[in-house]
Amino acid sequence: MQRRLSTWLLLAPAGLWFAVMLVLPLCFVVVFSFGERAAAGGYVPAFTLAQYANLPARATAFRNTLVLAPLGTLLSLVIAYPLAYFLAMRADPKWRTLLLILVIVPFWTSILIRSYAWIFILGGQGLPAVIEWLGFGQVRLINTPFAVLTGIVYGYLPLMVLPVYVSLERLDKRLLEASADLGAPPMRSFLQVTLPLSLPGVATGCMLVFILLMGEFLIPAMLGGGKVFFIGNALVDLFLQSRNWAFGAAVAVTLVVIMLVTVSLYMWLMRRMGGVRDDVALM
Amino acid sequence: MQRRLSTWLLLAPAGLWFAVMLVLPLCFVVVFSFGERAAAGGYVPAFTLAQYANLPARATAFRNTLVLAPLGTLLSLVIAYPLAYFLAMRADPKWRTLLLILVIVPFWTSILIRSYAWIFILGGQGLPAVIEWLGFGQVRLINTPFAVLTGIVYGYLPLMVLPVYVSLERLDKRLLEASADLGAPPMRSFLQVTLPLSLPGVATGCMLVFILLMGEFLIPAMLGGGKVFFIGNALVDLFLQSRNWAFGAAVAVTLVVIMLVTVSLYMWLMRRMGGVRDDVALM
Amino acid sequence: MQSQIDSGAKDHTADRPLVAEFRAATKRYGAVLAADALSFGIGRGEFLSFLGPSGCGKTTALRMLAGFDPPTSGDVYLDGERVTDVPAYRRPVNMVFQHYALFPHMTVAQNIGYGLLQRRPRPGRDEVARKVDRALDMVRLTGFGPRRIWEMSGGQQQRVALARAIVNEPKVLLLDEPLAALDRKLRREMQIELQTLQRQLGITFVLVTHDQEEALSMSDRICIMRGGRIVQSGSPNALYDQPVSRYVADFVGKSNFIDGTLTARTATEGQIECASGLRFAGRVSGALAAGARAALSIRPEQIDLAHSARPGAEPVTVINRIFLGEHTEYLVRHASLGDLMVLVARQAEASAGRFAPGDAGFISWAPETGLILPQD
Amino acid sequence: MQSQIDSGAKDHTADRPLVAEFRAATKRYGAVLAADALSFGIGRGEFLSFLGPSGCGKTTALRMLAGFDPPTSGDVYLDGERVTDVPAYRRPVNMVFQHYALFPHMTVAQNIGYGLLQRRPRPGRDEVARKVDRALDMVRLTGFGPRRIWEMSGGQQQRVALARAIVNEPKVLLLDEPLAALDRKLRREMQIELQTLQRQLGITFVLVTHDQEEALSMSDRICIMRGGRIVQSGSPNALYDQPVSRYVADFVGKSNFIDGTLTARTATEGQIECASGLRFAGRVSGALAAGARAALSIRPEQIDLAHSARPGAEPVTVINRIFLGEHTEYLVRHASLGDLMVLVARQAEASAGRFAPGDAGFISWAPETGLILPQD
Repeated sequence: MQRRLSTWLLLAPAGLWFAVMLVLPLCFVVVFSFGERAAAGGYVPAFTLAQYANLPARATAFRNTLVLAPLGTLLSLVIAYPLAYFLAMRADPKWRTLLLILVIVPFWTSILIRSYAWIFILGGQGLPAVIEWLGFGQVRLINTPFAVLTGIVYGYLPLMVLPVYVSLERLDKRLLEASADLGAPPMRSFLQVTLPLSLPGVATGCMLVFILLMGEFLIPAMLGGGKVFFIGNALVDLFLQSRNWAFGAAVAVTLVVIMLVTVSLYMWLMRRMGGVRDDVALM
Repeated sequence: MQRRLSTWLLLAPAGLWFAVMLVLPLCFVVVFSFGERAAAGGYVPAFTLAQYANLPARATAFRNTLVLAPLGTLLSLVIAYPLAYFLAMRADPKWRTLLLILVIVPFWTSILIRSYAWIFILGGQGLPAVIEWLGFGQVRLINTPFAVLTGIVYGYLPLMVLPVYVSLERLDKRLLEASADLGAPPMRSFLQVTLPLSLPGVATGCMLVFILLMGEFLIPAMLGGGKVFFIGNALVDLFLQSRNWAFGAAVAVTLVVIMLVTVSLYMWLMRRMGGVRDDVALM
Repeated sequence: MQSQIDSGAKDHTADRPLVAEFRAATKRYGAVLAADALSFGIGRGEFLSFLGPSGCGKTTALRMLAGFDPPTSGDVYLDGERVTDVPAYRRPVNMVFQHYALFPHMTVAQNIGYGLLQRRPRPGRDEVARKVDRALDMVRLTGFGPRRIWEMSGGQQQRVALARAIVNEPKVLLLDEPLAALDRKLRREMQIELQTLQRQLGITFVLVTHDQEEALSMSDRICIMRGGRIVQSGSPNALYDQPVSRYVADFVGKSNFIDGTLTARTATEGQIECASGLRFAGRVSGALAAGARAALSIRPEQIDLAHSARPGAEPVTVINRIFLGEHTEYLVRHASLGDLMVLVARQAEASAGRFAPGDAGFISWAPETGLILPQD
Repeated sequence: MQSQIDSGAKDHTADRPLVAEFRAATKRYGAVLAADALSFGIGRGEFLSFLGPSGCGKTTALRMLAGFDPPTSGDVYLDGERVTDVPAYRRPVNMVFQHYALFPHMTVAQNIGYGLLQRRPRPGRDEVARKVDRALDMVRLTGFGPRRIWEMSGGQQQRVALARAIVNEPKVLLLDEPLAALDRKLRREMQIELQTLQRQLGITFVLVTHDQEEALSMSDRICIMRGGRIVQSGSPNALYDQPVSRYVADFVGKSNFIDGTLTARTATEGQIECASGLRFAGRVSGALAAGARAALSIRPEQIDLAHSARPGAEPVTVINRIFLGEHTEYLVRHASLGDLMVLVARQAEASAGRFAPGDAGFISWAPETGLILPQD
């Protein structure tokens, strides 16, 4: 009896949480997406697919997001992998913790502060001024996709380094000895053993960065000016400024669907790679 | 020789990254914080402590942050622990993965979309209308600390659930059998075994949520209206709107110092609890 | 199948008052029958072992006794009282877990004192400290109280787990493969320590193991289990000398088996005929009828390996020789009987000369050392 | 200390051409001297074991041979060639790692074929497949090629690791505690398999282990190590019968030791006097001088335990009895000699009658079975 009661007491907040936190907001958004915009902004109940039909109006935001998010993820990976490799395999264990803290701490300070430094560096008086002074002519960096990519890589690198580091650090070092023992020189050992065994970490890192990038709006707003819009910026605009809730909801639903498809694909991939538990893969 | 070269090739990006990503921006901010505001906004080089002396001008933002961030962390923990406990100890393993996905997926959708639902729920036509209709008089929920706390708990709960879940899931279930075998009823087993052994997860979750809350600005902006300001909002204002870079930098430096102290305290605590490796504790 | 062949007065359960009893205790996990109507008693002060391969139900029996898994049907009695529905934390038994299950966030002394502090009324600090110290002395860990668990070696952790259980003076001490995680040398030492401790304390010990040497070396009585039932129970000597079936003979000690058909039998003797036509005499007991499929069991140390032929000896080729110090183990191959294991004592090998792989030899054994058993 | 007592023509390294050689190979890790000027050769086709406790330098020796850790000074030769600075991936030796170190992202066949595919020019697909299949046959895993590593049991993984090494036909096969992770029964089976395989392939096997039974049962020659040096090397029989020191006698087989002073000696015999004044005769060899501290070593199976006194027998009390099937192990206590272990064969116990803990008895042994050894 006592056992039953405590189970229910435990179940209650869990069930409530699931209902309030997940199902309710999603239902709201889905319902809204079939409605119409009120004349003064806001929402008027309706059942129309007009908002979805109107999606092409934000094609630029979708295109920017779907191009720059994967590209940013890839760039982060290319820079993060050697760093994680160095930390996990080459760095003196005495210094490893300190170096790891140095990688992570910036991630813990406001993205705002960090992005702002880049506005200055990439702005007219920063890097472009140096380039012009060196005689390479005039370039514009701020408010370009390049600036947004720089901000993205800078902001999300720690999120990529960590899972890759963990997968490399967990790699059984005797496998590399076994590979050498069987005749493989260091480079081939890396390609045949280290790299494939770090793929789960690579996948997790890419997933994490990609998912968060899909919802990003701060970096495009700060470093892209009005020129490089993401879906996140479209949502800010639609919900907060133009107050076209119904259209905003349609955009949001589309974004959620894209993400769910990506997550499913990732889960399926991790499962195929085998041996990785779902809850670990998710983190 | 070959080995040396590859080590250097690996070191180079790591070193560069540390310099560009961490040291440089921090230097910028520290230098700026000793400068002065240009008449038209921006920054004029100087060496003055005036900006730091001016900090009390933003006392409200500091006070709000330093009260609501710990409170929000605590509330998240209180709600997250039973949920994590249920998932790790009571949920059918068949459903566990699905439930875990349900906890995490909302975290992956834009915080904007999710917060917006709360503006509607807590706004005049939402919950307060229901309360009034029920005859409990008029209440205002939106633009209050309560609304901000609600948004915080809602947004950060998954981050709290995961580390607590992991620590509970890793707990050796035979320890509970041993405790029962030695005469402890379930409640005492929980207090004497489960709870102390899940503390590392609790500490990690609290740390994670607290650190991110310290830099939060979106939730206060959306659910607190102009009434409940965080340090993050002060930074947005100082850098983007009033363009008082020097004062903004001073506020940022103060924030970073507060965070570093908290992180150090946490690392020291984890080390004392013993057996937890630094890199794990950091994540 | 459930039969009891006991030898020696000390081994009889009937002599002791019962401290625990199973009455038709059955446990099902879904479709799996883990314990099949177990009915037997455990005598006070006895050292009893459940021996069998994994999945034979030995751990289920232990867990029903501890109170972790209530039986699906049937009852469990402790000290004459029905405890079938009494939860684990109210039973006066304690367990030494397979991987010790020590609390990692407590010191050695806190681990050992844990059980005492669960009692109501709560005993005084001094009393707990005194009892903990005495338990530490008993397992030869005097002064280790303030240590952390992870500072202790495997063998020391084992003894902490033991102390944590005995400090509560349980009616029955349950041991779930307590030595499995120790290496060979430590295991042997702990076997002696456990046996000595049991004699000192007079507590009933119930051991679960899949390691026959462990069961043979420590127990007063062994229950051989299979498929949730007790196949045979008795003293180590009795099981070794008079197994009731091929299964038991295979599990208790090493044995060679020659399969065939029982062609003739008297009350105590019989003859087995192999597929190849070879016939061997041996002792036979129980209900095995002439014409039944049977197996002749011969222990490796009963076989004599000689360089020259003798009447009744069979020719073999030596396949492998393993020097083990006090004796040498030979693997020999017979044309129709297959591979057989022969154990030659050091003195015997010294006088008869050794064999190398590939050598020819002749094996023989005294007919009364062969045992004809039912196939099962 | 470095001495070689060999017996039996097969055991002499001098008979075989050397396949590997250490010349004053020294390895330091910081302040730790892991290998102290090791100089010895390994004969082609030999089964050699390094035996010793952890930290004795046995693994260091193996790793210097494999090429993972170059010696700090001195040289390593393989097949007459100096390989001191040759990296592991260019040495014609292969290793079976302690926990197998199989590649988890590859199938069994891919694991086994890994070494073949590293060769330049790269061998053809068919050739690799054929060799992999042959290796699988050899370790009795025919048809297991497409399986994933985690689908294999511990014993099967052990055999995959073995196949992955032997498929490359190494000059020397190195085995680093290859059986440590297996349970007792599997370990015994694999010992026989390894021995048989080594005879079939004719490859030199070098085994590192801390388990004396493993070393005794498989090796042609054993090197007992201590503190980075080889204390004694020889055949299992030689080490068991003629240990050069108490350390070796204690490590190879079980033994009882009686400490005392050598009071008198001839070329082969001597007498030891204990602190209590008791005197015992025994064999003595080597440079031990009269007056030196020494220990008399008597193997447990050499001691006779009787119910009644005989001339020269010492009175003891039985402390513990462990029935082990083919023999029984008694722990007996002597007033001044302390605890001694006595191994009684089954037949002997059956005729002389058994002892229970607490019984009085008398122990004696033939003087020529006692061995007087240097204390060290």
